[in-house]
Formats: sequence, structure tokens, C-alpha cells
Amino acid sequence: MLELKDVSYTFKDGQKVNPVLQNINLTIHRGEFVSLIGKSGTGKSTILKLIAGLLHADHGSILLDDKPIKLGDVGYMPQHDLLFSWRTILDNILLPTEIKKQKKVKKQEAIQWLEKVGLAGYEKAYPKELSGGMRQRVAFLRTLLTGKNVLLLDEPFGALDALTKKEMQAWLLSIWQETKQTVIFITHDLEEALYLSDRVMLLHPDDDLEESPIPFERPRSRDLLYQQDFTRIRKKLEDRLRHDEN
Amino acid sequence: MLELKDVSYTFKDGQKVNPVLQNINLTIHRGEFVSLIGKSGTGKSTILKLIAGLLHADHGSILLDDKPIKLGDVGYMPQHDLLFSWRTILDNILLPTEIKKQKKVKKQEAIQWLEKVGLAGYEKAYPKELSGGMRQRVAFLRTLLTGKNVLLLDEPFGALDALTKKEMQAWLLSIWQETKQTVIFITHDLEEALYLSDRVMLLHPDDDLEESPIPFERPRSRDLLYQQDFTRIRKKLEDRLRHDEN
Amino acid sequence: MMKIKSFIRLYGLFAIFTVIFLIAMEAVVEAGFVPSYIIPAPSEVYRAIIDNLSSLIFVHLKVTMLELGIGFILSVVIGVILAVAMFFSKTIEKIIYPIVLISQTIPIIALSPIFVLWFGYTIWSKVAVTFLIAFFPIVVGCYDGLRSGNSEYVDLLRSMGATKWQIFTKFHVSSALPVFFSSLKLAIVYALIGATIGEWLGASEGLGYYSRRMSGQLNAAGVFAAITILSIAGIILFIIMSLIEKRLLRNRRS
Amino acid sequence: MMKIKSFIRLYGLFAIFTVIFLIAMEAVVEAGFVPSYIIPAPSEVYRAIIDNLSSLIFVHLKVTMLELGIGFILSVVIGVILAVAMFFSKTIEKIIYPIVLISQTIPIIALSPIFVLWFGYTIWSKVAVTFLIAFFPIVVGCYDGLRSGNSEYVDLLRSMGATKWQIFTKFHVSSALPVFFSSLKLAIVYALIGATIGEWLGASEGLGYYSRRMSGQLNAAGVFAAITILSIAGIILFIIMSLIEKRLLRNRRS
Amino acid sequence: DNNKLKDVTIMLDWYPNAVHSALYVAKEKGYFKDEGINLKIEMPADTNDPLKMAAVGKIDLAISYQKQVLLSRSEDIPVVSIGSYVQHPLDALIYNKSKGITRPKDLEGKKVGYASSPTSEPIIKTLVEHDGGDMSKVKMVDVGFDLMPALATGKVDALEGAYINHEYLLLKKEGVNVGKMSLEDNGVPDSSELVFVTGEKTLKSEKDTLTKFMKALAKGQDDVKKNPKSALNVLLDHENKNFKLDKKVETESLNILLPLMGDKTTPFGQQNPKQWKNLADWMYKTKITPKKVNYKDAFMNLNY
Ligand SMILES: Nc1ncnc2c1ncn2[C@@H]1O[C@H](COP(=O)(O)OP(=O)(O)OP(=O)(O)O)[C@@H](O)[C@H]1O
Ligand SMILES: Nc1ncnc2c1ncn2[C@@H]1O[C@H](COP(=O)(O)OP(=O)(O)OP(=O)(O)O)[C@@H](O)[C@H]1O
Ligand SMILES: [Mg+2]
Ligand SMILES: [Mg+2]
Repeated sequence: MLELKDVSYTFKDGQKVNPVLQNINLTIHRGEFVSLIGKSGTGKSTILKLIAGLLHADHGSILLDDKPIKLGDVGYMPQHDLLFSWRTILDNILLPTEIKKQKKVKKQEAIQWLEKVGLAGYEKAYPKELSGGMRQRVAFLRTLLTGKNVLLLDEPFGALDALTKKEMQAWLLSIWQETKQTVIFITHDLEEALYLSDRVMLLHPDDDLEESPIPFERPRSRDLLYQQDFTRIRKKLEDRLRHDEN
Repeated sequence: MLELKDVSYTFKDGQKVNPVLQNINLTIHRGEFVSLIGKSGTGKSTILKLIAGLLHADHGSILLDDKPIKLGDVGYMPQHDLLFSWRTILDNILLPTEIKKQKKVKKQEAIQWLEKVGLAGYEKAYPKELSGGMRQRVAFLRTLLTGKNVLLLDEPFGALDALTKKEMQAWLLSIWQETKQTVIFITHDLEEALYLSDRVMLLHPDDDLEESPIPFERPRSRDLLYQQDFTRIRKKLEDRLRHDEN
Repeated sequence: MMKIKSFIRLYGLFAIFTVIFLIAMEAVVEAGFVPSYIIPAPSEVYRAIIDNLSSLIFVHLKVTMLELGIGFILSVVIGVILAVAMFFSKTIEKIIYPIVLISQTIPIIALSPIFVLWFGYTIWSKVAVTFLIAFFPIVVGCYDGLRSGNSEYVDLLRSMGATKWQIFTKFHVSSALPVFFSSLKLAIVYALIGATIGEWLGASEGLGYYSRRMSGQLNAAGVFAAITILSIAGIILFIIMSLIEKRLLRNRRS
Repeated sequence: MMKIKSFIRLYGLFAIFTVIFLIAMEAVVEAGFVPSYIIPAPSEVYRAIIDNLSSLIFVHLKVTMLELGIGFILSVVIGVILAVAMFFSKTIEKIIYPIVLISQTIPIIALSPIFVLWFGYTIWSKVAVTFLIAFFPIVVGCYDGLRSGNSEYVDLLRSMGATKWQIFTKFHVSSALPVFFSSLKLAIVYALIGATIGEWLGASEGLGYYSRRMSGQLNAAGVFAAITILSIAGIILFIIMSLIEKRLLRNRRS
Repeated sequence: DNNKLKDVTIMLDWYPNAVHSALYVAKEKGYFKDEGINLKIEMPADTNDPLKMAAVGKIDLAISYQKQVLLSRSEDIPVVSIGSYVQHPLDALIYNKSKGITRPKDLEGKKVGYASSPTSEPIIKTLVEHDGGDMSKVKMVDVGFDLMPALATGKVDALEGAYINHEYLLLKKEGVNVGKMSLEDNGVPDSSELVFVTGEKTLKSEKDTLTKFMKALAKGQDDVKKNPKSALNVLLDHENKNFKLDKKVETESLNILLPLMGDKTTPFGQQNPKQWKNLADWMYKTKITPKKVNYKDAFMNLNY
């Protein structure tokens, strides 16, 4: 169980002060798939960084299974792909394995993963030789291979075409169903959020976190996207988002 | 008029050879708004780099108004935001103005542009203080302020939430209608492509460029998105894309 | 006030360390383990400094600083010009770089007759040595810094139709700053050595001259008095350089 | 074959320039504008080299290279260790950095009695001078390189639970390489100067010793013969360093 | 009326010390001015620099060593000695008494330090062989710049190239058990330690001025002889501005120097052709000079 209790965070840089998050409360259960949506700049990425332990809340606490969260507890995929330019693709995705000595992922296995995300034959390439979407997939794989129980994914499929995105989504769901990892997923694609999640959290600019449970059964089929219930929730969320306009 | 005639391009790095584009033909008329879609890694960004003059075609020619294209002829927005970390947001968007001495954009004007993309008050901030979507908007503004007749936009709204994206789209269309610039627009969002463009070009992995004219009248309203004609074309394009799956 | 406090906090450790070291040295020399004409007792050095303080500071240090100042500025100006020229033109690079290297492999003392011939015993012979020693790290650092820029940014600027010079001023200059400053910190220290060595080529003032005279007299305390002042000057110059670096690279981390 | 060709293409310009320069020098000296006991005619230097080639190369150059080799390796090893220690611990930094700086502001000549005391006239006194001169750019370059890493990557590694040491090996080491190599190129040249100067503090072999002996015999051609070989050695060492740099930084541009 | 004065630049052999008293006294008392000379004093970086600078005419006069003059001429460096300053060697074998050295032959099996000078080895060879010793048993150690620490720290047992009026005194002062052994009593020809050197061209064009210089200097030397104490004070005062000389050491040094700087047989400044000849012969014999130097061209006694 992952709990954010009354979390506040303010960016400070000399004189400049930018209070981004105030009194955020959020509880995510083990194995849950939660999407985080909201307008650009509301603080979604900041929340992930706080959970990853990269930033420290000014107030409040973040607990994982009742213990304060610490670095290395979760798998984190940042919004920029941040591939290491001097490492091959294979070495990039093997990085978490190098760091945590337990749960070794073998080279052969890693190459199979690459094939699954459509990057067969790229294991020896360097990041500069990849397109934007390909880099994103590599960064995604790298996060997956941390093997953590909690995955924080910051717009993992943002730069992908519909088709590749769909494949990746299906694939992510199948992995998730198998491993029962907890996933927090940032996206701007409502359809994606609804299709994947158990719950969608909408972060308003006033730091209110609005919850929308997505009650559809699993496994979900793609047809879901055209069902009335689905579009109704989607419409509702769109309205709620539009509400932030003024 | 912008013409790509029989353009081929191969990435070479020592032994490695990666033929990305072969015999691409494309003609874009003055003032046209063309979207470029296709699977991740097919070479969309590469086409833009060729048109921008950053890469040189191995074969074929690229002509702008019958003259071979050269650096500085078009406004180019790369897929990574590439903001200069040591420049403030304002100085980042004023960069093209500093480079081309004619068509000066004044500071005051630039600040107004920032307001229009929802970044009021950020002119003195540094890029590291911005969220992913905010950075993208800055990069977009920077391209706009090149003041060129041809704009090449590589996934300009990829990291934006639906609402902000919608605002940016509307705003881009209004500018475009006013200035009659030629726009080539890469996106993975079919709705976006259809809504904005006169023509959508689908780049297949086999380097075939498939053209779909979008016959809707301008100015277009958002209601268009729910009209049958629109969804029909969208469906067709989705099918064509899916066709690339195997 | 704040500044002084943080300074003390920062360098307090070093100060404590220094004091312990000096006391140990004093004991070692006192006990006769090391002859005092080779390494003098710190107390002797202290006395040698105090006894000649005003001449050390207002005559010798002043002169050395003047030589260093002129030499360093010349190094920076000419070093940067050379690096920039090499950056812009492969042809110039191919000619200049070997010459720069050769200039460093020639022992200064072998050049002394040539320097004297050209500059006589004026301040310029010392400036020349200072320059010769200090400009090398600047050329290498500045050139390497300029070349190290990420090419994606260059492409962006090129796409805007930026001239080579504009790409240089808008991007390379800024992206070269970290390596450049690293080399400036080296250069300022080398400039100090340069001025000192320059004084050996014939001078009648300056800390290098002073230390050499004292060494000729087997007066180790006098030698170390000059060295102490040189060291303090060197550290202060380095700190100044580091502060400028910190200041200018403030908004760097992306 | 390819290598040789590209080498010729690259350095052909410098070669042409050198030839022109040497011919001009020859003419100037021949015409008596500069006395040959101050700057000898290139042809005399050539003869001085050829006449003593085997002793210059197999005795003196060999010894100097040995001193340089040991001194340079020590500089790299100890310099890197110091830089890494400073990188990991502010406390160590506050103590070490001033000492490193002090070590550079002391004129070598002032240290010569101490070196004699400690090392006598063995190879180690020359190695010590070499080390003292060459380790400074390595410490500064390596330390600055380590600190210059983009913090986003560090954050990514931290989020994976990487230890300080892992962050260091996986990220900082690689990201420090460009600045580090810039300083290695300086250091290898300085090591050469260091070995030369070290030989002046007492030696019986080596190019520094040779040049000093020749200078004592007022044999300018002999001095320049040694300098010529030193310069060539310096350029070759620098080129080797540059090639290693190029090799290791190949996949850098993102 | 400085304008009418002729600028003459002299470069010392080393930094100012007791040996240069006459120069400073003559300058202080205006003897040079009286002769129409405005004297500028420079200091060298390297002991070889003054000769070269004199040869190219960058300076008018240099204080250098008689051996160096001959060596220069053998290398075709056109310099001429116009006067002797210290007419006999200051150079002596300085040794550590506790190492059991009593005569040159005792150097066998010992280490002799020297300062990269080409004359040191031949001198020791002459010394040892004159005493019937075997040079191949002597270990010569080039100690670079620093003679004194080499002996003081026990790295060598004796020094060649150290002066009886400087290194010897300083080492003694620091408590090192040093002894000295004269070279000219042990087979090495007598020589002038310091001479005034000018370039051939300068000599041709400025013979007059140079003569006047020697004249003024001789006057200065007279004063030094008459009152060494006050002469030394002139030097010490002059140097005091920037640098304090050790008065005790310099006084002792001057005491040693004065008898060597002109006596009844050879007045101050006079050069003895015999001395030149013997030295030139010895230098050729010991292969210090690659060719035989015509000693007559190497010096000229000016009449003043
Ligand atoms: N290092 C920083 N210093 C100061 N302010 C910052 C910093 N990083 C982010 N901010 C500010 O915090 C706010 C939230 O940023 P965050 O990256 O969490 O947004 P986001 O919700 O992820 O947006 P997007 O959808 O555009 O990625 C923004 O207003 C941004 O300006
Ligand atoms: N510098 C490079 N060196 C070698 N190969 C490259 C390089 N840049 C791109 N490629 C290859 O070229 C192909 C097309 O890349 P491009 O960036 O044009 O794709 P894209 O269509 O923009 O994809 P995306 O939608 O993911 O951005 C890819 O397969 C990529 O691996
Ligand atoms: Mg974000
Ligand atoms: Mg792309």
C-alpha cells in the first residue's frame, strides 16, 4: 500500500518560491493501476518524483507498506527518456540490473524484451541512432526491468503512434496482470487512462485530487472503448478538465 | 511550393548502414497545412530534418519555390525541446530573432506570446523550472518566432493535456489562417492531424507515402470531430496504419 | 558577516589541519630530524616573514602580481583567440596546435637568452614567461570546451540559418564555459609559477627573485617565507577564479 | 595505409609550414641577423642530432621517457584518487584542495634541496618533479569533470536505489571523461617538462641533463638538438593521448 | 646632466655580493659619472647568459669566468676579456672532513658533486692524477643547481665548483664539517676566477668608454681596499631595499677576496698573458675546448 498523507511541496531557488503541491492525499493499494491526469504544469511529474524519493515533501509523509518511502523502492520512468548516450540500447536497459545485484536479468532475456517492444536488432545501437518513440520504449523497458513492485511511469507512451501505443498498452496490461505490480501512470490521453486504470486521479491546478473509479472488468477488450459507459466516463472527465480552464 | 523529388536517405556510421528513406516524393503548396503520420521509427523526423537542411539527401532534391532548400529557409521545431538551459524562457524564444536581424520581435511582444500559450509570468524562469508540457510550448513559440513561411513541427503538442492541446491547436490555426504559412506537422494523434490539416500523409515502413486529402471547409469547428465524414476518414486511416502491423 | 562565517566553516578544517601540521613540523625540526637549512622550523619562517613583511608584500609580492596580472590577461586573450581560430579553421588548427605544443616542451631556461635578447630585463621578459606557461591550459581547455558542444543544439541553430559565428556566440561559448573555467583555474596558478620562474631569468624584485636569492644564501627560512606568501597568493587567486566560475555557471544544470 | 594517408593529409600543412619556417631560420642565421650561439641554424641542429642520434635516442630520450612514464602514471593514479576522494567528501576536499594548490605555487627550485634529501640523485627525484607538475591538471580536471554531470541522470540512478559509488561508476566516470581527457593531454605535456626540469636538479642522463650540459658548453646546436627531440616526443605523446580520447569518446554525441 | 652621460650596462656573474663591492662603491661615489658613464647593473638567469649577451652587444660588459671566455672563443662566440676582477681561483675542492679526505688521492671511492659544468670533471681528473690517484675510481655526480644541499645532506662527499668565499663559508656556518683544498696547488693551472668581458664589436667601437670604466672601477677598488667595512656597507645598503645580505658572511667573504683582487706583482685589473696561455693549454689538453684557442685574442689589457 502506497500512501501520500498531506503532502506539500514547494520549489525553492534562491528568492524564487513556487508552491506546487499542497496537502495532497492519496492511497494506492497493492496491485492497483492508477492513472494521474491533469493540465500541463499542475504537478503530476512532481508527485512521481516525490514518490520516487527524489524530492522530499516539505510537509506530510509518503509511506510504502507503512514505511517511509526511500530511494530504490520503486521503478521510476522520468518524462525525458534520459538514455545514457555512451551505452548501447542493451546496456541501457540492463542498467537497473547492474545496480541491484539480486534479480539479475540475463542478456538473452533483455534481448527478448527488446523484441517485444519492436526493437529487435537494436541492442547494439546507441541512443542517438533511435527515433523519439524508440527511445521512449527503451526508457520504458529500463523501468520495467527494475523489477520493482511499484512502477511510476511519466507519459511512457506519449511519443508513440496509435498502433504502437496500443501494442504497448496491451503488453503492459498483460505484464501487470501477471506480476500484479502497482502502477502509477501519467498520461494526457484520457482513453488510455480509462482503458488501463482501476482508478483515474485528476489533479486540479488548485491541488485538489479528484478520483474517478473505472469499474470495468478485467481483462478488458479494445471494444470497451466504444461502449457507452466508457464514453460517458470519458466525457465526464473531459468536462471536469475543462472546468479548470478558467 | 515545397517539393521533395525522389529523396533517399541512409544513416551511415562507420560499418553500420541504416537506409531510412527511399524515393520519397512529396509536393506541398504554399499555405498548405500537411500532417505527417506513421509508425514510430519510419522516418518522419528524418524527413523534417532533410527539409530543414540539417541532413543532405543521398539522392534526389528538395526544392523550395524551385530553388534547392538551404539552412534558415524554414522554421523547424525538433522532437526534443532543446531549450538552452542557461537562457531564460524569454531569451529562449527570442533566439531566432537574435539570429535573423530583420523581423525583430520586441520583448514586449514576446511576453504577450508567452501569455497566449499559458506561460504568463514565466519569462524570467529557466527551462529547468518548467514542466514537460511547458517546455514544449516554449519550443513551439521559439519556432513560431522564426517568422518563416514554412514551419516544420515535430510533435509539437505531444506532451500536452487534451485541453491545453485544444487551445494550442485553435491558436495555431488562427495564426496560420492569418499568416498563410506552410505547415508540415508530425503527430501521432489522428484526430489532431485530421482536424488541422488540408492533407494527411501517411508514411509506411516501406517508404510509401500515402496521401489522404481532408476536404472539410475552413474555418473548422470542434464539432467536426463528431461528424460522420470525419470519423470515416479517421477510421480509414486507422485501418491503413493497422495494415503496417505485419 | 554571512560570507565570513561560511568561509570559516569551509576552510576551518583546513586551518586546523594546517596548525597541526605546523606544530608537527616545528617539533620535527626542533628535534633535529631535518636540518633547518633544508626545511626550516615554521617559527623561523614566521619570523622571516614578519621581519621583512613590508618589503615582501609591498615590493616583491606587488611586482610578482603585476607580472602575473599582465601575463594572465595576455594568456587569456591570446589563448582564447588561438582556440577560437583553431575551432573555426582546421587549417589553422593543424598549424597552430603543434606550435603550441612545441612551445611547451621547450625548457624555459633554454629560452632565457632569447627572451633576454628580445625583452631585455624589463617586466616583459617575466610577462613572456608567465604567458608562455599560462596560455597552454587556456588554449587546450578553451578548444576542447568549444568542441564538446552537443550537436543537436548546433543543428537547431543551423536550422534557423545561424552563421558559424552566431552558432559560436549563442551556443559554443556558453557550452564551453565549464571546461574553459576548469582551465582558467589551472592557468591562474600557472601564471603565478610563470611569474616566479620569469624572475629567475633576471630580476631585482619579486617573490621569485627573493626566493632564489635566499636559496643562494642557504637561508631556508627566507625561501619558505617567500613560498608561504606565494602559496597564499595562489590559493586566493584560485578561490577568486572559482567564485567567478560558480557565479557564471549558476544556471547551468538542466 | 589509410592511416598514413590521413596522417599526411592532416599534418602535411604543418610539415609545409615547418619546412618554410626552417628555411627562413636558416637564411636569417646564415645572413647573420641572429648569432648562431643564440639561435643555431637548423642545419647545425640537424647535424647535432644526426651526430649523436643513437645516444640522444637510446640513452637520453629513453631515460627521460622512463621518468615521464613513471611520473605520469603516478600522477594519473594519485591525481584521480585525490579527485575522487574530494568528489565524495567535502571534508577531504577542504583539506586536500589547498594542499594541492600550495604544491603548485612552490617553485620547484626551492624544493630541490628537499628532493635531494629524500630521493638523492636517483630516478625518483625526477619522478617526483614529474609527478608534482603533472598531477595538478589531473586533479583539477578530474574533479571538475566529476562535478559537471547533469543532475537528471543522477536522479534517475538514485531512483533505482544506486549507491553513491554506483552513481559514480555508472554515470560520473563517463560524464567526466571529456574534461578528464582534456586535462590528461595537458598532463602528459607537463610530465615531459617535469622530467626535463627534474633532470636539472641533478642527473647524469636524460634530455634535460643533455640540454643543460650543452648549454654549459655553450653549444647552442646541442641544446636545440635536445629541444627538438623533446618537442617531437611531446607532440607524439599528445597525439597518442588525443587518439585515446577520440577512441573512448566516440559514442558521445547524443 | 645625466643626458651627456654614456649608458654602460654591465651584467653580473651572479647576484650582488661582496665581490661586487667595488662596482657599487664606484657608482655610489660617482666615479663612473666622473668618467661620463651612467652604469646600469643587471643580473643573469644562467651563468652562461652574460657572455652571450656581451657577444651580441645587448650589454656592454659582463662579469664572467676566464675559463668560460676561452670556451666561448672555442665556440666562435666573439668575446674578449678586458680586465681581471678576481685574479685567482675562488673555486676549490670543498669536502666533508669527516669522510676521511686529506689529499686529492683520497677522492678515490668518493662522490664528487658538480653543477653541470664541463670543466669540473677535468679539474678533478687533473687533481687526482696529479696526486697519483686513479680517476676512474672517483664518482662524479651532477647535482644540478644546488651544490650546498648535496654536501650538507651527505649525498656527495666533496664539491667541485663551490667557492671558498661563499659556499664554503655558508656550509661552515650551518655547522657542516667542511674543508677546502686549493686547485692550483694540485696541478690545475692558476686562473682568474672573474674577468670583465665585452663583445669584440663593442671593444672596437667603445674602447675608450671601457677604459674609462676600468679606471673608475679601479678607483672604487682602492676605496674598498682602504676601508672594506664602509665599502661593504655601501653594498649592503644598496641591497637592503629588497634583500638583506648576511653581513657576517659577506665581511668574511670580502676578507678572502681582497688579496685575490690585485697585489704588488699584478695590479687590480691586470691580466697575465702567462696565466691565459697556461689555462688555454690545459683546457685543450683536457679536451674542454675542442680546438686550441689563440689565447692572445681572448684578452686585452687596457691602459688606464
Ligand atoms: N526545478 C524546478 N524549479 C522550479 N519550479 C519547478 C521545477 N520543476 C517544476 N517546477 C514547476 O512545478 C510545476 C509542476 O511541474 P510538473 O513537472 O510536476 O508538471 P506536470 O504536471 O508534470 O506538467 P506536464 O504535464 O507539462 O509534464 C510547474 O509549474 C513548474 O513550473
Ligand atoms: N543518427 C542516426 N543514426 C542512425 N540511425 C538513425 C539516426 N537517427 C534516426 N535513425 C533511424 O532512422 C529511423 C527513422 O528515425 P526517425 O527519427 O525519422 O523516426 P520517426 O518516424 O520520427 O519516429 P518517431 O515517431 O518514433 O519519432 C529509425 O529507425 C532510427 O533508428
Ligand atoms: Mg510532467
Ligand atoms: Mg520522430
